[in-house]
Amino acid sequence: MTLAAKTIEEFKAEFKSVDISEVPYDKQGYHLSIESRTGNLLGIVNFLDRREFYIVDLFCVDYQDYLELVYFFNTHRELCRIKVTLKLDPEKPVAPTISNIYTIARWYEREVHEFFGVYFEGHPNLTYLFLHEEIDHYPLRKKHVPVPDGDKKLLNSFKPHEEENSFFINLGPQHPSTHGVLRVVLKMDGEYLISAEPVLGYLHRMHEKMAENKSYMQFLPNPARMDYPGALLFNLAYVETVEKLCGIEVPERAKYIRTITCELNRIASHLLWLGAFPADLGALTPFMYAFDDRENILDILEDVTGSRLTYCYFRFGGLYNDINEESFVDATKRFIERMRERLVMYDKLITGNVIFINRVKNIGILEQGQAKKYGFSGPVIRSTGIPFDMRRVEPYAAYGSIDFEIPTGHIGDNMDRYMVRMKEIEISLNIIEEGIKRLPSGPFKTEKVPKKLKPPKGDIYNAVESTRGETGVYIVSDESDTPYRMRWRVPSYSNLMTFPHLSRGVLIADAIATLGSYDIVVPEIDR
Amino acid sequence: MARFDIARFGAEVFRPSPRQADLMIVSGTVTKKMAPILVTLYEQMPSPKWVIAMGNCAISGGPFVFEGQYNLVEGVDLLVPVDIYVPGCPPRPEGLLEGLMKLEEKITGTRRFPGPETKW
Amino acid sequence: MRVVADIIKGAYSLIVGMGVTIRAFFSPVVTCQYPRETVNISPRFRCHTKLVGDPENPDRTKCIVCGMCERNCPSHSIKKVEGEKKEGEKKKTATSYILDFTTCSQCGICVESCPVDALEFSDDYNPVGLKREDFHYDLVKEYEKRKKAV
Amino acid sequence: MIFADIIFVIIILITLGGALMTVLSGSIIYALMGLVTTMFGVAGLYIYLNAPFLAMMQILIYVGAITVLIAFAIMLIGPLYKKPKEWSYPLKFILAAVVALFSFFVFAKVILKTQWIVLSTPFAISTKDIGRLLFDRLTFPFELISLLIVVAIIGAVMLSLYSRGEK
Amino acid sequence: MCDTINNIINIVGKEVVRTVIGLVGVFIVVLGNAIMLTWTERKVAGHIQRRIGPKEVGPFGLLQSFADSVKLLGKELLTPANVEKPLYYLAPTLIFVPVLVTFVVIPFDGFLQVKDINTGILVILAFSSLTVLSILIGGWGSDNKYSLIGAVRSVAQNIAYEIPLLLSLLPIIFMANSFSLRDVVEAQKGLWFVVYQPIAFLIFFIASVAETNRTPFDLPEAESELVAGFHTEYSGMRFSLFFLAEYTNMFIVSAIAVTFFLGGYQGPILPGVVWFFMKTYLLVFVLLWFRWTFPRVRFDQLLNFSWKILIPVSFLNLLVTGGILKL
Amino acid sequence: MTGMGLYNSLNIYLFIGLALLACGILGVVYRRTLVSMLISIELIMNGAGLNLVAFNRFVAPENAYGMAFTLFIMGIAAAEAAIALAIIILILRRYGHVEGVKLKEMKD
Repeated sequence: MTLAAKTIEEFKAEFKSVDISEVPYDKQGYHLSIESRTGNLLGIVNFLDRREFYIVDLFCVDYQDYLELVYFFNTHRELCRIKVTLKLDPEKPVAPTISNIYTIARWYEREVHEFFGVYFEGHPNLTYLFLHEEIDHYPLRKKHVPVPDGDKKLLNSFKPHEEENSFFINLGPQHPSTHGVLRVVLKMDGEYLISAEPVLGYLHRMHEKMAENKSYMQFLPNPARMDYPGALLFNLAYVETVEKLCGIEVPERAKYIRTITCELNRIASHLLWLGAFPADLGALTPFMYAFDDRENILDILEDVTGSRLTYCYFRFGGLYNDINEESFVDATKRFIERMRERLVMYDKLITGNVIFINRVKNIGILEQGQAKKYGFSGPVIRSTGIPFDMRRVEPYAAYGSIDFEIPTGHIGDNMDRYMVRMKEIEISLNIIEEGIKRLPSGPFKTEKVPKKLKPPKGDIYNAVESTRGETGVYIVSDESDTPYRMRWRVPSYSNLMTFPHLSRGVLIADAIATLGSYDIVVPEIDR
Repeated sequence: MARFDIARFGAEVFRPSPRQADLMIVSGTVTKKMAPILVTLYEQMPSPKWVIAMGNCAISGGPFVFEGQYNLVEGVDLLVPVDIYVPGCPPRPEGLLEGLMKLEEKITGTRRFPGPETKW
Repeated sequence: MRVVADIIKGAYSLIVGMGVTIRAFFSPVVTCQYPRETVNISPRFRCHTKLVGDPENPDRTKCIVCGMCERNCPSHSIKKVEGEKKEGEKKKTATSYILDFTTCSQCGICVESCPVDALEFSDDYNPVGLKREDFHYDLVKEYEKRKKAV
Repeated sequence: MIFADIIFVIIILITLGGALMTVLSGSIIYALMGLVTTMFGVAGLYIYLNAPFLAMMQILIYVGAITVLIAFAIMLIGPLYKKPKEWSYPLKFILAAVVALFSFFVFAKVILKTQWIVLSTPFAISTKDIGRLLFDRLTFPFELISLLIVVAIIGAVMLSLYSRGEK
Repeated sequence: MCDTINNIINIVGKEVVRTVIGLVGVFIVVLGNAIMLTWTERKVAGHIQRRIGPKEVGPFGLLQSFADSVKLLGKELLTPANVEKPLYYLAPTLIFVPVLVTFVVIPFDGFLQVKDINTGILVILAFSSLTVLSILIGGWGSDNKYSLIGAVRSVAQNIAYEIPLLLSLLPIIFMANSFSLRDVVEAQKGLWFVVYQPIAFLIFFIASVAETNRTPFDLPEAESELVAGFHTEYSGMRFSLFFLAEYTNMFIVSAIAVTFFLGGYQGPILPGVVWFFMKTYLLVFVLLWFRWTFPRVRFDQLLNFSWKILIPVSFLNLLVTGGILKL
Repeated sequence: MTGMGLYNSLNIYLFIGLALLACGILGVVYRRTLVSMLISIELIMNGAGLNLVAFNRFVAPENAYGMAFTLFIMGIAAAEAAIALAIIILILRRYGHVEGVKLKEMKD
């Protein structure tokens, strides 16, 4: 009996009057759909919490007649994605908060509040997270809804100078170790942190709003700009979702090439992190070495895709163009060989270094229990010992036919996160090798893709494992050639939001090390 | 980066504080939330100072400009004076190096380095 | 005693690390000295687009001014694709094709959507300018310049 | 030599100026700077008194250790420098000044009244002599001082441990 | 002409003239050395990272740091609004005093020494602890929280590492039986002290890396944590003074290590000065090598290392040395 | 060329020491915070040391008792500073300020 079926049974026994329905997973990417009402939402969420479901995403869709809050849940043990919806009155949208059950919901709810004007009753700090003073309407609402005056004072509400006797430090937005424009407000006691509060939105580029203004085809370059170090993976997430939505088949060859290039991109992204993490700890040389290696990957990928960084290579139903097989395979094999040697070198230079070990070991410990509350994913969750990987859980592209190991850590400290990523580089090398061996010939693109995509009405959620974790795309289609609503579930967001928890009472140097170990990418968080 | 070693021109020294900077490279989208901070940063730099807008996002908002956008500054030159524009999304490293040389040309009036032949 | 062992182990790890860097110190550099030498740019490299000449008639480009690229461009970078029908020709000839490169994202959708393959990527890999307007390329004019140069 | 005289006067001015700055400045950090200046001045005077070893020790211990320690404490105390509250009531200042001046004049009178028997030919006392003296004749006080320092260190450590435990 | 010079010398006194000339020489050495060292650092960093480093300005990029200094001279002297002006202005100047004074007593060669003071070692120890004072007032005066934290770190670090530094030099004084640096060097005619005192040498070197605030102990200016630490608010010429002082300090600690442990100017065939500079630059190279290999230690680890390892070990070393020498 | 030989008279040193003492007393009485009182005490110690060395040099130059005692004073000053600062920080932690005037409960 699958988990989905079991959950239905248990659910029906507990909630007699609530609608729960099974949905075709192949078409929509989730198993169950629950329609809740304001009264019983908390009960349902509690029910899911007891069954070890973690919160994947929380967002809102504006259907003009009503606002729909969408909660996605899943478990780390077995794939069972549940969509819980809650309809709200667009004139006076008020919903109960679930933030005391799932901590990450605090930030998700703040986000929904600022973009849709939904109020959450009982939320501890319903202030703005992304936006700034000048925006006087709720941006993602379909109609122009002005922000009431009472809420305007919440915009940019974080004003440290009001608490006079505390020592505040603004880490960022242009601080060297925030890797982009992220701001973290630190409350300090000497060298120790009392609390840390991320402030986002310095790179908010309105991708979700943009999606509603562009055709499916025209949105193609955007995902690469969200996660620039792992551009192909985001590209893949988007392309796969649309393919699933429209029912487009992808040829085998394209699937394999997608897998190989994605893994190359994953290594490139991990190398970028491998450079930046020791640099946060003060060692600048590994940065250069990692970039040197990364340069090799960029060369290979440039030969294939034509760009160095923000690839826009995958197309609906295949690829932009075929690879130049001979030179590509050659270069990749050479790279694999080189990279294996370099990994030994990194072991000597970084992993074994006593200063490095002392800086990262037993610092920033994330426990397994928190995975549920925060919904973090990717190497961060694997470091806590949970072997959760979308490539395995929900195989896409050619991952279903390639066997690979999932590295896990033990205690979830910075060292584990480091080791998991290093191991992942190795495993990616294996996957690439395997993929090249099996690379089939054939067309690289299906012929039957219409010029103008008009997917059928409905919604779909699809996730891939990007370098930082579970990257999900949720699309609502209304049969036009532009998406009605597109939502991106980005891994860095939930990963970063564990930072306030981890940085309580630690030294500032440790906090920086922890921040570095997450491998956050700010454009991805801000979208 | 080791491949395109910018240190050859003596421009690699890493100074994290704007007080010690000569050149600001705006290398990404400038949002309205970031705009005042960017201006502050520029003002914190001691003159003579220069600005390079690197990448299409910084030059004009790039592909993120659309009807009804609410969070974008369409070009960093609306905030601070920009000396050199390096387009591309993203530009190649050569583009940035070329931008630095162009900046030198702008300051001194002569070009010290051989230009790579222009290809069409 | 464990402290002493730890110290010695730690010191050894430091020395190993220093060995790595000193080896790198004496190994050859990987730098490509850009203005004096250039890396090989991949033939697939995407910069701004350029118009392809008509192999039958070198005076005109392949462009037939259908407007597909203009419509499909995600960020509306392609403006003013205009043309006229010349005497004795079946199709329109482009007279103006303005590409605002500063909003381009080099995605290649225009190249893909062109029904006559009149567009391809140029390998101009290091464009730099002193003002924004430098990058509003008129591809027709550029084509003519290129033709003259050949 | 007039040269030496000029420098001597300068050193005296530095010393006294530093002392005044220490006492009269509005914020602690300036007081500390004044103290440093005074220390340097006194070190200069030691050199004039044929005691270069002492001068160096003065800089090493006073400037290098004690001042830095005090500075560290000031910084731990925190953003006190934001509110310079060093000036208390003028009445108190007058009182303090009276006390200081009174003691100054009393002792000045004592100094001027006493006929010191000054030996005109100074001996050169080398570092070796001091060392020998310390370990020959003054062994007991020397050991006492070391004991004192040890006790002070232990005391300081205990105090800080105590305060940490309380927190 | 000659007469006038002689007259002046007679009036002012030979010793004074000698000192003045020496000071001028020291100043030139300080500047030239700092410029040279910045170039070396960048070149070494470049090659360690498998790139070239400065190359385009002058032959081998030698003029790079010179050009940089000229640029820094030309920069606007910014004074941020809320700084404590006297302290802010004083700090960069003050940081140069100990640097210059220390140079006075270092014997570059048998005759090349500005002044041999018979308490030379004390001069070095006394003045080298003053660097921290200017860091402190600079960090304090800047009215910047990052600077303040940097300054506090610097002080704590300095207090902690001053002690092992001192303790590791004491055995040398025992062995040389003098406070004068020239005597110390002369005492190493046969065997260098590093052979007798390897532990003291290691302790001294580690402590001096910490005293000069170099990686892995560069906490006062840890750029990933504190932006630029104590000199965050400094720009232009004032910043370059801090910068020069850092490099000169590197040179000084290496020079002291050479004088005390590596035989100073002693060496066969070549003249003493050459030996001295060769040895010193070798040590400087090791410092650079450290910097481009290691990550930064954490604050509490840094202090623990000093208090729990270096100080007890150096005490032990001192005891053993005393015992062996006198029993 | 003979100068005034100012530096060869005992009284001038004694007066400098006295001035330091007076300044120290002024500071101790009038300064508010404990740290600045400590600084003032250091001034007094310096004055005493100066006097001792001066007497050593002018009155009893044949041996170095004065200098030795100045060294002792330095040691005591260091110990005293360490203890005093520890106490001051303790007070800070406990009362949140370091102003001498306000400390009335020290007896408890």
